[in-house]
Amino acid sequence: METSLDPGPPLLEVRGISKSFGAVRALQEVDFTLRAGEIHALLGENGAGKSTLIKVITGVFPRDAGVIRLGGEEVAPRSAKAALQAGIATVYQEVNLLPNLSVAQNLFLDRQPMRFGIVREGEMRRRAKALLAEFGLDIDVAAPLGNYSVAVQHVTAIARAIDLSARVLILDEPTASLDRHEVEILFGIMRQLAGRGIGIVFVSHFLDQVYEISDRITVLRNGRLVGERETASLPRLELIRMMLGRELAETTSTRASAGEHQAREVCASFENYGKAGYVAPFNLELRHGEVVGLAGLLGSGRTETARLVFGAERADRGQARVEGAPVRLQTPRDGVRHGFGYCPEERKTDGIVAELTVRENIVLALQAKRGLHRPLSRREQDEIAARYVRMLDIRPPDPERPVGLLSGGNQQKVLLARWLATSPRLLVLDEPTRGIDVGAHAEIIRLIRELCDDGLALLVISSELDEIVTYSDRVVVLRDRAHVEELTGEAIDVTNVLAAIAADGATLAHEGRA
Amino acid sequence: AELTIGFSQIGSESGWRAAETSVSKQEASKRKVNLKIADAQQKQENQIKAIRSFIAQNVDAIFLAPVVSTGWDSVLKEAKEAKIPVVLLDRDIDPSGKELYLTAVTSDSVHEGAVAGDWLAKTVGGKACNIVELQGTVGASVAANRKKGFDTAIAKHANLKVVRSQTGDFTRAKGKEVMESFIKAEGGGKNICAVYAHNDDMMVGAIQAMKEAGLKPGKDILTVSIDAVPDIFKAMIAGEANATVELTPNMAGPAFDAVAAFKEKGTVPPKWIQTESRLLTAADNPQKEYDSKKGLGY
Amino acid sequence: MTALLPRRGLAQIFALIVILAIDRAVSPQFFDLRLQDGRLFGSLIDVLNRGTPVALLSLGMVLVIATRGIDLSVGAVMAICGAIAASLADSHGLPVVLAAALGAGLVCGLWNGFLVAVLGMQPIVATLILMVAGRGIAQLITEGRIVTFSSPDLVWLGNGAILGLPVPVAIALGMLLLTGAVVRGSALGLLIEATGGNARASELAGVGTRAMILAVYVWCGVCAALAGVIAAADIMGADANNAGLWLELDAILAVVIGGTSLFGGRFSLVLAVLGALIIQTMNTGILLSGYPPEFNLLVKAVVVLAVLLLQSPKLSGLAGIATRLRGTKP
Amino acid sequence: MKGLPPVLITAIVLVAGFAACAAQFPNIASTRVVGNLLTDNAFLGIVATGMTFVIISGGIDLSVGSVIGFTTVFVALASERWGVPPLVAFVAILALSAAFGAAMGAVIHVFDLPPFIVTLAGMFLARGASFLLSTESVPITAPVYSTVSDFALRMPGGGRLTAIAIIMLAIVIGGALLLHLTRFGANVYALGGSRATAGLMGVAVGKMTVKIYMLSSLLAGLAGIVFSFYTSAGYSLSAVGVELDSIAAVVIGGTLLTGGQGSVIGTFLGVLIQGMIQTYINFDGTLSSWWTKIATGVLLFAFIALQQALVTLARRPVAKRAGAAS
Ligand SMILES: Nc1ncnc2c1ncn2[C@@H]1O[C@H](COP(=O)(O)OP(=O)(O)OP(=O)(O)O)[C@@H](O)[C@H]1O
Ligand SMILES: Nc1ncnc2c1ncn2[C@@H]1O[C@H](COP(=O)(O)OP(=O)(O)OP(=O)(O)O)[C@@H](O)[C@H]1O
Ligand SMILES: [Mg+2]
Ligand SMILES: [Mg+2]
Repeated sequence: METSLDPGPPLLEVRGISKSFGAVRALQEVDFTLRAGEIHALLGENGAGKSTLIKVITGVFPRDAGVIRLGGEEVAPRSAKAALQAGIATVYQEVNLLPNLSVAQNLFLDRQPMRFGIVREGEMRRRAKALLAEFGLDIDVAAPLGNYSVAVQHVTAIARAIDLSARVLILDEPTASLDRHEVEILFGIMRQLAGRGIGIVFVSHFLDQVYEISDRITVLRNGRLVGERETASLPRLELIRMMLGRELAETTSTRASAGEHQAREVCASFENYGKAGYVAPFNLELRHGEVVGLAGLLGSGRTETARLVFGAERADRGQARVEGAPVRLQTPRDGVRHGFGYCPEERKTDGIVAELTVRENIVLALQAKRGLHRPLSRREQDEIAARYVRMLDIRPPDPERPVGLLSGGNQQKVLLARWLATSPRLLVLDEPTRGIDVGAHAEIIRLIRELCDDGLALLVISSELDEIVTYSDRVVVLRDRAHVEELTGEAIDVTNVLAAIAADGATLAHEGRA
Repeated sequence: AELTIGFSQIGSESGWRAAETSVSKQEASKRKVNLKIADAQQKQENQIKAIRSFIAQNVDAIFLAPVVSTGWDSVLKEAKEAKIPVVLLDRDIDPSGKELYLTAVTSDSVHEGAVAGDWLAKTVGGKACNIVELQGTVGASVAANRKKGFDTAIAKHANLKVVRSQTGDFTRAKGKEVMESFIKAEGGGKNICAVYAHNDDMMVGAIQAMKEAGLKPGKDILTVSIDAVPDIFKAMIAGEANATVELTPNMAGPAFDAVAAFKEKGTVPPKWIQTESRLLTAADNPQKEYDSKKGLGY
Repeated sequence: MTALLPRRGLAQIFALIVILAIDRAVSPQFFDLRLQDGRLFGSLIDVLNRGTPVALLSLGMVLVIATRGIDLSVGAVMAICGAIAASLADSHGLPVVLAAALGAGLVCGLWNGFLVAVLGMQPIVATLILMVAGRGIAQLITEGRIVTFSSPDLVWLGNGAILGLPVPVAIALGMLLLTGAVVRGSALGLLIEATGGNARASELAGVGTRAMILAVYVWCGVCAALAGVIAAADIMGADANNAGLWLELDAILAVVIGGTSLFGGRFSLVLAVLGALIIQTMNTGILLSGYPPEFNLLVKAVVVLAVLLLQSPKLSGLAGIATRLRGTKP
Repeated sequence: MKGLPPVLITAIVLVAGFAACAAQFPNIASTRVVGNLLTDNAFLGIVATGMTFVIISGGIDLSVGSVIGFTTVFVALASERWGVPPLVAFVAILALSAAFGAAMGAVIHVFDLPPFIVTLAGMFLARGASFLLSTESVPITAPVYSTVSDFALRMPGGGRLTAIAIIMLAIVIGGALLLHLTRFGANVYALGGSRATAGLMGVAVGKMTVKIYMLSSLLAGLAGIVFSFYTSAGYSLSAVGVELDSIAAVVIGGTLLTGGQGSVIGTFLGVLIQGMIQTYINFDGTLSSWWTKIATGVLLFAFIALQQALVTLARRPVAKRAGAAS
């Protein structure tokens, strides 16, 4: 991508920023420059300090050292409100909106259209609708935000920030829970804003997206600046080396052939399983040593399928079997007892217990499975925690750190560790690689393969079709809360999956199967 | 005709109060009065609500045991407008409301304190005496009055001095706890010559505290308290308590009679029907007193 | 042993020492101890002895609060169980009396737990119901009277001594050790903290969160029952009107002073009991000081605020000292 | 978020309860009883309105009962002993209580302390301060008082809509408007959703916290003035335990104690439900002290359980349609 040669004064200039949390030095003398009208990717491994840098810039965290200049003038925002007033709008990494407020209120909180000191509700809703329409979202903006999926919440957060951005827009992993279509829309809007001279900071672990949208790239590693490059002149492998500080081992797809997977033993099966108003009844067989991918658009019923399979939601029809024997899956406890594990997609609310340590989070499911009277001794806990911290490269490698203080990607790894520690027979992963850096991403995919080789059955949901296609032995495609298509063996590739997702009339016949 | 009378009772914060309620019921059934009791759980606002609902039900008379002396004017005016006579039981209200009620059947709590003080002065004679006082609930008018009466009575005697005074909230447990610390603070109890408690319950607790500290209540330390509940007579029998001032739980009896006379013959009773504040000591046959009070619901 | 006595106890211990020093200043004989009828006698012993009911309550309360709950009914449960114990004391042996009283506490706890865990009511209203009705039940048992008893066994529970220590203190100590052993010796502690920290996530991890919630309310009920029996034994009578009145607030205060968040999660039994002792040290100090009782509440308010400010993470000076101390530890 | 369905349910429960009571005691179905209900609960309605704001914002205020007590004593002493005209005393006490609330809010925010405990200390402080002022109850004789307490709009059927009842209704309506129609109100909900998130979204969390507790204390002060009209007296022990009554009213009214949801109208209905339970017990009049308490508890349970059941029923089909994560 060609950028203007005119240097101009930088829009946002950050010099020598340092920030420590107790003994953890999250940022050390980091410089960062954002020009007007550019889209600037901020990259790095999980825990590199990206989110921290953003929060320092917007005044959420006080900085230990360094200066921030906006349009050449030194600024020192001391709260998110001050940053907003200075013209910096931000979407933070975790969806940071209020589920109890209506969508419209979320979009216009603290800046509602007013008349005589009274909020003009109708006007606000109209504007909210218009704002969301730009993202192709047509929802009831008077309903509480919490009624909607993470994706909708994320889009709302982005829409709010975009509407607010006066000079600088910062997006911390905005695309993690969006599908292709929505990403396209977002990119369109970002380009439009950049065209108007707004500087955009974009954090993502999807390198394809980085190359598609960004003009320049700044890379952080372990809280230090590694370098700043023009995107166009930075080869992908070079970028990965900058981020990881080493070469990335290639992952190879070792998909089983169609014949092979028939031969494997069935680990769990679901016949005519479903719940009215939730997911249409489906048939699903999960075999030892096999990865089944669930593909579909947002809201197509993938999470719902996962929750039914695990027992987080009670089915009202059908029969579940484990190793051939009929079982009842009514609560998560039942699932855990039968050797199932489930990494939910909403890490913050359904996954981690923020206040507890990494160690405690890792042993939680194992302990729940063993029961009260068989506590894991402290030594056993330490061993388990140490093993997984090493295996999954959780950073910082301190098992006694409250998990809420870890970076998003590392929290995801802790969740994975929690279930691996229970030595499950079936693991259900809902968006396991969301927010995970390239290095760890490769690690997790490798891990998934290894687990399968050890006989584990896996049910994986991912919005990354490339990813699903890489590791799945079978792919089940969902649409409108029904299982509509199953692809196996050689039939699995991105084109076929996309076709199955998109096909409307063509595959309707399959629905009769469900 | 059978009378229906609404009684706004304070609550059941003490044994004495429970006895008053049960004696009122007994007296009512003796006279075939239909007595409606509303328990206010110690809250004035509940008493006002109760009176209002009695008015709404058009009862023949209202008995009120006011939790506090002020704040009754407007609700009693409503009762007056509705031509329902009101009788105060056990406690008086602020003088400004004199014309709003028919009569008040109460003891004089300042007088009670004075009776206790006079007894102590007489018993101690001329020797110096350090007194510790267990007050009732802070802010309660009875507590203030019993303190006032006692203080006035002993003020005449230079040898009597209240050295410590704390609230025991009218309860046994607090009475015991406070007495414990009084004993510690006054040289293991050696410097204390008498205890005055605003009610018997606190005194029963204090007696326990003295015994646990190795003191002999009633001998090493004199006791005087108010109410005359059965348990204080038990202590007197055991020689552990010296004196109490009686507050009769039968306030309703005279009140019923006054209302009946007023309703039937139009006799207007005196504004104040004062109950007797008898002093009872070990010399007054505590066993007999105990037996007569045992069944009254204390 | 960080599980039982976490590093964060410094502020509480400091507060206790300061208040003890103030007590010594207002009452010179504060630290005097002597043996009286085989029982230690002195203001310090009073602090322990009088602090026992709140300490027992806070042992149950801290677990409830750790699950993000609250139990307003403990005072009423004390009254119920004290009433039951007192009414049975003269006709039955101590084991029967205790079994009946503790059983009643357990039932009360089950009721609260049922409302919260099964019916999904908000803890504060769920327990408000028993707070209101429970005192009525207690008065129903005693018919509003103070039911006295003379059974020497039960009286011993209130006034006896073990190795010079008042029996109630020994019981509280025993309960602390028992609760500690149960909670930290099994996985209960971890699972309770997980439930309080994030109930949804814990449920999905296979933790029986309902069972946890039920269990803590039951335990809270049992602790309150024991406190009720001791309060009755102390005055040789059950005072249904006043036993445990407003003690729920003291128990909650003790738990919070002990550093447990009202939003659930991490808890500490030892610090909760320490919180109860801090409150009682202050109360005893007030009684010994000889100030008129009108000042009691003001003093209490000031002390509570001071103790809390001491713990506030925002008091950077102190936090700095704490981290430095922590940092020097190996 | 506006919590309309829960409010409707609370209203249904209230009407059903009223009908049941009236069926047993026909006298209850009179404007007189309705008027009494409003008058007797006027101060409670006012504090509960303030409490609603606090609870929706995720906090709690235990000091309100004591602030009422302090206010009555202050007003009584000012007009009777210190010779201050009542209106001046009102202004002074309102300013004082607002400052008191602001101070509590500031402590909560600045030192990051739990509101439960800060306001508990506030409760001790205000009650203790009123003891210092006077432990006796002080009758108020100022002419304003008799004028105000004699004022009433007659309703058909002998009922009286008193001045304090009108003040309460005005506060409830004003509170509802403030909560539902203004930016301040939206921010209150935002704080209850999550303080941290609200902060990230640009809400001035500290200022809001101060303002919310200030509002609550201010209304508690106003409730104290109303209480002093109600009783024409000042007494340091008045309104003990009112904090629990008002919290119960708020919660019965469908507001979540965890914050983020609720409404002032619901609270108002909650106040009436509580008042009705008491009216019923008073009309019955056969209950001893303990049965009164037990009956109050049982009725409280019945109302809450009924409400909970209705809410669950009302939610079910909605949840199915949206497939929302529960
Ligand atoms: N509030 C906090 N307290 C203590 N440590 C923190 C806090 N926030 C972040 N850290 C630490 O700072 C480091 C940088 O975290 P940060 O969230 O900035 O990483 P990141 O680059 O955004 O990672 P990810 O890609 O996983 O989101 C991590 O080691 C993290 O544990
Ligand atoms: N684009 C959208 N527009 C409107 N509503 C949506 C949209 N996407 C999701 N929803 C709502 O969110 C609900 C739940 O979606 P959910 O996240 O559970 O589905 P999913 O198939 O698991 O998708 P994913 O796992 O990709 O998030 C849907 O029922 C729908 O009501
Ligand atoms: Mg991040
Ligand atoms: Mg999903």
